[in-house]
Amino acid sequence: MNFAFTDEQLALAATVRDVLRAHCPPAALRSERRPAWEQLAEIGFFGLLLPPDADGLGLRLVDALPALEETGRACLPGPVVETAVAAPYLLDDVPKLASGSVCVSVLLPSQVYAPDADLADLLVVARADGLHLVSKESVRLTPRPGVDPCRRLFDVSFDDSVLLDRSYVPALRRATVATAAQLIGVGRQLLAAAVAHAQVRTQFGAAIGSFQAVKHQLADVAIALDFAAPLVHRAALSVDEPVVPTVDRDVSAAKAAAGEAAELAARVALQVHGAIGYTDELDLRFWLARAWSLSAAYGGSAVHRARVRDSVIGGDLRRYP
Amino acid sequence: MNFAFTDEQLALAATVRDVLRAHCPPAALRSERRPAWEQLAEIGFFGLLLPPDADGLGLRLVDALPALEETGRACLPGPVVETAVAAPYLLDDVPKLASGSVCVSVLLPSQVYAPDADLADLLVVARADGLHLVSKESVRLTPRPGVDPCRRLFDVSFDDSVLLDRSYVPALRRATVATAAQLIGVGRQLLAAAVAHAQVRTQFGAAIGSFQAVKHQLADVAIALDFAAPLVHRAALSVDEPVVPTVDRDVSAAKAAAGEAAELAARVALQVHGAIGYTDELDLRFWLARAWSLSAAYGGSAVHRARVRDSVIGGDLRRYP
Amino acid sequence: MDLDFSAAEQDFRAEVRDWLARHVPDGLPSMDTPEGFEAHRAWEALLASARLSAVSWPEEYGGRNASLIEWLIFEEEYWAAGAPGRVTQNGIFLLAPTLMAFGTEEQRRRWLPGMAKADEVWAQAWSEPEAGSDLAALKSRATRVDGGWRLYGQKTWSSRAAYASHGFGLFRTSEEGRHRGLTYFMFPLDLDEVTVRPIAQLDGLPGFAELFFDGLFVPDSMVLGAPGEGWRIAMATTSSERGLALRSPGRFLATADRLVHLARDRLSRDDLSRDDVDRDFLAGDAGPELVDRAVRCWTDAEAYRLHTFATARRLMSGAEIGSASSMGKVFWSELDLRMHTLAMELLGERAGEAPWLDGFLFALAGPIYAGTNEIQRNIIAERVLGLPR
Amino acid sequence: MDLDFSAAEQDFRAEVRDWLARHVPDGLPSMDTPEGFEAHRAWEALLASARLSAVSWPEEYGGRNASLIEWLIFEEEYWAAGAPGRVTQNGIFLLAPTLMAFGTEEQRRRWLPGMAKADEVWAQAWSEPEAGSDLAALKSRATRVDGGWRLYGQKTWSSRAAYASHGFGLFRTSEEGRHRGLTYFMFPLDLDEVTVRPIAQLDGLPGFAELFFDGLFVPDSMVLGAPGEGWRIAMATTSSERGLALRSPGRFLATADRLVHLARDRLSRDDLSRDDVDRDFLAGDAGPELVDRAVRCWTDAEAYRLHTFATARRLMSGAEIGSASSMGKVFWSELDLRMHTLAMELLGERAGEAPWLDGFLFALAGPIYAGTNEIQRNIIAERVLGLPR
Repeated sequence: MNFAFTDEQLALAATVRDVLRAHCPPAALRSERRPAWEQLAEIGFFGLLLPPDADGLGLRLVDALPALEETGRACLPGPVVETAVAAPYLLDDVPKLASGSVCVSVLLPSQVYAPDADLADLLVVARADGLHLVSKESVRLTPRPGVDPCRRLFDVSFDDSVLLDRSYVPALRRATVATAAQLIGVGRQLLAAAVAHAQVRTQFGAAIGSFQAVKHQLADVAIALDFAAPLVHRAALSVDEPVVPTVDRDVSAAKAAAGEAAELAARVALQVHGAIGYTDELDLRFWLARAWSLSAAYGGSAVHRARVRDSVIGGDLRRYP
Repeated sequence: MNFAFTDEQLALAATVRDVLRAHCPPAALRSERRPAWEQLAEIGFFGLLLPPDADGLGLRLVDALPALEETGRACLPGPVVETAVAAPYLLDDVPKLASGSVCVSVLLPSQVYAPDADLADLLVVARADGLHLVSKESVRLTPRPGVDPCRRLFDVSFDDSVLLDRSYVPALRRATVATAAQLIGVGRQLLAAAVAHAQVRTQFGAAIGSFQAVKHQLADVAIALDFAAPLVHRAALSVDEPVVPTVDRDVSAAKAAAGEAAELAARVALQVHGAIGYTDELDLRFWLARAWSLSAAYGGSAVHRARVRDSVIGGDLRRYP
Repeated sequence: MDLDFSAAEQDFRAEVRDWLARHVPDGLPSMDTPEGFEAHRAWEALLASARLSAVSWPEEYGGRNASLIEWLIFEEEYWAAGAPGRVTQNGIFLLAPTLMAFGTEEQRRRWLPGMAKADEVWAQAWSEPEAGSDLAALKSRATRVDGGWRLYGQKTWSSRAAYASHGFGLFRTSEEGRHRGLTYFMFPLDLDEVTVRPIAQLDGLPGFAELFFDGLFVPDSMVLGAPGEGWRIAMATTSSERGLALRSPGRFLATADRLVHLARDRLSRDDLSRDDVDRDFLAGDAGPELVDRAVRCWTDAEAYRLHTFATARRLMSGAEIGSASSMGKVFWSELDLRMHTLAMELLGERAGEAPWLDGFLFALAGPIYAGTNEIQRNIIAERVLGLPR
Repeated sequence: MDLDFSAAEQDFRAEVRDWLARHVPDGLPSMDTPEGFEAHRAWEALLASARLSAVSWPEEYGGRNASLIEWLIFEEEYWAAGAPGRVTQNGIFLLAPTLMAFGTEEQRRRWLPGMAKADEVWAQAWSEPEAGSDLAALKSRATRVDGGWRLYGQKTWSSRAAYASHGFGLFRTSEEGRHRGLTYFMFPLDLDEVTVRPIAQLDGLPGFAELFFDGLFVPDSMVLGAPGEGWRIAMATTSSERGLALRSPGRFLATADRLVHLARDRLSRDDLSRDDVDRDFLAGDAGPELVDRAVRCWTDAEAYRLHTFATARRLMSGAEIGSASSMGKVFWSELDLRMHTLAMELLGERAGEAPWLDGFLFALAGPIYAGTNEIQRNIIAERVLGLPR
């Protein structure tokens, strides 16, 4: 029983954090669609979950979790989860996948639109008749209005496609947990930004961070994030195991808790910043938008809460392990 | 449009408040089962809603609402709502009813037990085959554990009874609204007690009422009570009208909001008092218990919320007027 | 106590409902775009032509002497009809009450009719970079010159200022005392000595602007009240901003109705989803929890409406709302945020569509502006409940 | 990172589960009644005979050197089995860790075995009438006499004191400094110089007592740590009170499971009600909202369990929890209150029918004792997040 990340897992996250600090600064969010993409590819990020025979590192999702949290903390744009986490469980023999030179978007059950589909070389789309692999050339995309300028949404239609003879479930579970991990990272950055602002911004002659009401709101954010994170870690362990009967319940509990914690962080960060938190001039807005967009991605909190409810009320009170 | 109590309605409440101040002091809650009962009878309290030909004043429920709130504020024990509000719509030709010399308890749908049934001369019990009028002599009572020492609960069984050929609905609606009014009174007294304590109790060298966290909790109680009360007033107007299509929705909205506001007041009052709020030595416990017992009486908040939900989602978005 | 509208009030409601049914335009472009701003001005002019843009004003200024109750009826009908947001809001709901209470007859004649017709659109200019909720910390100043004053300094979060013709706010005219040195000015925005710098919002549109004053001349005729009285006057305005004036229930009632419809659609969508590929994933029907929350909001909106009827009655009988208006501010701003947050949840990835996103961004500001809810709760605790400062 | 119990840990769980299945008594009377107190002591003695009363202690004191993880396993099994509340809690979970850290070998030998067997039951005596969460404001004092000290003053909210044989708490031994003048004493409760006045609770039973000291003699051998060190030592104890030691997840996991079963019963009761006189009244099925809240609590209990596994790991690798334990305190105390409040709602007028009511009253105290949650949130904001005092 060691429910804590290993040095290796934390070292991977540190490497990713360094790359993102250098190549995905807030300024990049205004100018680039896929900042730091090549640099992440260089450190093997897109091959983390791929098997060695596909030039990957064959890691488990849990090994990549702290690194994925860092991509949320940095508000990294682009179809990162789709390419690095979902694609490995949807596509075989796409040699360039590990190298990051193939960009993938997906439209699976629980999604309404395909994120960043305009950047994708390949799309995997679930239809009633199965999973369709669609190439950039044969897809028609219709942009849809979204809340997140760095995570654009598209309606997808196509004529030519290749039917994939496999289930979307393993990929969807992992993409959902990876998104939950990103939400924790987004929330932690929102909390850090709110704390930093509260330390310097003064009102009525005192730092607003010295007001008890502000302190308690920020403390509640810290608590929500601190108790959502273990559910995300547990869900990753559940999907990594060959058979865990509670896996879907664990995945949904993680996504719901992470989404709600990140949304709370967004609301409080706005409260603490006041009107300025609103403006285009502050970078805060990118993290706010990401908290909202990822909270809705791969099923919103209410849908996942409901799945947990049905499972628990259905009588499944088993706890893993 | 005058959605405010008239001078007459407020004067009646003031009279009742004076009676209760004099004859239902907190000490009486420890020693008597029905303090102030005769004095309330003397001012005609038990005849307020009875028609003149039954020696009553023939008032509407809304006229008595501020007075009923006072009975909650004073934590008045005894089957007050049952005798003064429900009985007039269940019993005919009970001459002594207006004089308060007949004490009534009821067991209607949404109730689980009959309150203060051991004090009752007459009981009205709803069964699948109709409404039964049961006399003190022919009833068998089994005490059930409750949360409120001043509102004892009983299981009721009987062999002899008289079937009443009428509906329990008019009485139940009024008893529910009257209980909601009492809950507002209980909540206001809990708030007043918490504020008084927060003004004098010091910690870390300052009155705890000067701490923002305490201020904001008490402000939230004030807000909850202030916005629950109009729903109770509206519900009274709805039951007083011959036909208001939204009457059941209005009654449920009032009971749910009043119960939740009073429970919030109880929780915060306990928080503010700290461990001492807990003790038998402080009178606070009587109001805490009353908030809990009345919140559960005549249907808890969840049941009433659900009734509102079904009505609104059923498509009834009408607002009265 | 009753909830019965008089025959006159019912007739008024019928007239308003009928007129709106015939004139309300389909969705105008955002008032924070140049074309949207003009479209909203045109709408206000049409509204004014029916003397419906400021019903509570005296007739000589373009109103109908409507009672508070009639005004509440108008608001219910206006928002229920899905009519556009009020580009004249700062003027009609913030400046006008101040002009009525503290202005001269000349000032009222000069400014109110144009305000009602949206010939002149007003921006509020309360905040400064170093003074958020803390008005008394204002630094911009006005210096006496022949026949008037010259304004210097910076204002921020000035709503509507990107396109408005005029603005109003406080400037320091003497250094004696944080409060006593402030004076209430109205001023033009189209002269060279004031620079308007729009501030883009989350939606990229300039809902606010910064104002830079470099000696803007303001004649004495545009000073509201006596010099040094600005603080007292502004407090009256902001309390009306926090209280009844700015936030009639009508808007929340309409939002609550739309929210309930949205929740019902969502329920049916979940039913549909059972028959397609989503089946096993969406087996969890998100309906009940969201529907419960939607109905709770609907009931809270009703509570706010009833509470406002009671407050209106108190005001009509000459009482003051005072600090109690802080309770309303906290209640409506958090209700509005809950409603729009729930709408975002119900829409999920469709949240970018529909009017809900703009409303959500607007609602997020609710707990912040007109005095943050933290400050409102302090006011309630100290002035209503009597807790120590 | 993993969640895999070792073979040894799984064997330990199996042994504990099996033993409890064979020995857990049916509902004992409340430990706040004389007969209930004795019954709980007898149960603790039986538990100790299987060396299960303090599994994490060294063997020579009656424990099994269990690891933190094994202790968490024990707690899960103990509460899942519906075993009685721990009358030894103050001693085993508050005093014992302090004896281990700051006591002498003689003191540990003298007091720990009797504590494990409940031969001696300990009351905590932290609070005084004028010092609630503010330990440093303590006024009771101890004066030096030959071979020991004499205690004077008053303590309150002393849990278990009504029937306990011993107590522990802080007394002022010098006036230098609010903190530096305090000394940590253990003392008997059965001598004439200390008067125990039980305090009846909402349920009428004396869960607490006031203690009046009138020169009670305490030998040097019952001073814990050096005179003047009491504050530092107590801080260590109270942090363990707030932290892992007092609030293992086991109890909340068991409560959450019971709550889910209660919610399911309620659902079925609503179904039943459709067929009797309640039909039209109860047409509104209260199920969904309450069930959603029950499941949310269940998931939160799971989160607390997982969070604790992570914390245990940190502690086992030599780290300190420190202020982070305040997050746990706020989370578990508010979860416990939410669970019991919901249970009260589900039971409605049946709420008086235990065991939920006792649990509710106990849960209501959660946010208050061991440092109110307001204070905990200050600690989190200042020491974890680094906000200004």
